[in-house]
Amino acid sequence: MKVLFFGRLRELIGVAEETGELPEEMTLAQVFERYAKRHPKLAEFRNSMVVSRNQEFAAWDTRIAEGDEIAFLPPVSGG
Amino acid sequence: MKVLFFGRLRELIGVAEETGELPEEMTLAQVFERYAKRHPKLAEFRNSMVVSRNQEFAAWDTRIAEGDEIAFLPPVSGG
Amino acid sequence: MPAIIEEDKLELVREAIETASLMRHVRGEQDGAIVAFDGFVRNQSHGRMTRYLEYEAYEPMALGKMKEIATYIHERYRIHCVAIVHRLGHLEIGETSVFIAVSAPHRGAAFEACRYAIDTLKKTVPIWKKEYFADGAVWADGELPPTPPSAKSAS
Amino acid sequence: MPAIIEEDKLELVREAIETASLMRHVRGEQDGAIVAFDGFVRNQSHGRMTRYLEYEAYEPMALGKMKEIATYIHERYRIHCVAIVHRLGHLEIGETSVFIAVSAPHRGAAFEACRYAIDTLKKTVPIWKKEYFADGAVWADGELPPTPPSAKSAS
Repeated sequence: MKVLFFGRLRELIGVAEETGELPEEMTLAQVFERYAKRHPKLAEFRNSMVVSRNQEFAAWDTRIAEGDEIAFLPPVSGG
Repeated sequence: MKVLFFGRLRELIGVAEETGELPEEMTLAQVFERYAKRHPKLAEFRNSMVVSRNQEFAAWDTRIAEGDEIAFLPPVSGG
Repeated sequence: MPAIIEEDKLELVREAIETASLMRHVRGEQDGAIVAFDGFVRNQSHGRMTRYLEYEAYEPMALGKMKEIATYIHERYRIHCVAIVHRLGHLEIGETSVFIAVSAPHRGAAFEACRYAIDTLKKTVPIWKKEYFADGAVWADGELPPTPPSAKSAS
Repeated sequence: MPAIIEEDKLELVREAIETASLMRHVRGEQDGAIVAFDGFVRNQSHGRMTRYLEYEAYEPMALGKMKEIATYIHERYRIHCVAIVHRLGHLEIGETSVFIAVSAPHRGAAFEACRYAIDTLKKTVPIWKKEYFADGAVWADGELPPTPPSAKSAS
């Protein structure tokens, strides 16, 4: 399991990428909450971010599986 | 008075430009008819052309004045 | 806002159009977007293989109509600068016949102004194209520019 | 029609984007039009003078989303070839951050596909811009990409 953070979220938690084990059956929302506990300021961004699973935008109630690559993504500003 | 022909009209009458006197009070339609008499094939194009006076598109019933530059213009195909 | 700003570039040329230099020309520090249209010679027309094209123009009037287009898009859209260059004479397959570049602070205006410019050029600028094929040549079908219906109503 | 043709060029780069070479890249003999969008760094943002920008991306996902855009415009519009190149890292004022070029037999498709590509890139491609000013830096306001509302309804 790989968890990635970008932009202001990366800056906020000071980490771009974490690899580790997470319990299967967890939803993406629950994964986010684990990080928000460690980094309380993260919770403020919950409504202005999206999440991806295996490089596709995903619903927050999506359940994770082994080997997933999860990313927390602030509003995009390319172009 | 200068009269110009472009594109297929120029090819048809074999002349790009004529300078000369034309009676004032003539309309652009009447100027065209003078040329159509000399070059009968020209008449076939009467409905698929426009006319300009002093480099502005003009109505056929516009009256000419001394020093005018008149041009007969086939459908444009620039670009 | 001035009708045509100094930096606009409206030209008829007889040599290859230097498109990269026109892209640089319209670029300003306050801008964020350029939209460019590059029109060039297709290798066929109505199923016949084209050998080359010849373009001719009523040059002073064509430049006047190009200026009208530039004036209009400055008034209508929030753009910074426009370049409209049309080539005349002999053109080979693949060569650029017309290049339009529009710069603006934001992309919407640049897209709309560039589209308006080429659409209007094709309808109102007195330029004509003759297509040469292996077995002959034809004047391209074109568009009749809109004209006033009567001098009485127009004046 | 193939979803993405071989010649499409979809890239993230860290050096200056060579826009003229992308214009040549998409040009085909059967084409008549290229529409290009050049997005570059403005000298100010919300009234503050910009010093420079930094772009970062979720690179493999960004490339995936750029490919989705290319696939979609090939299906939706009669175009020949598309190039979408976005730059990452440090960018100075006036430098191109994104360049899109679309070739097509006719201009309408090229305009619409190019516009769709940049509009969609700005909404769905995971790239972020940080703006550096004399007195600080901010992450640019962006757009939240559309996401499925629920995994249950989505599957």
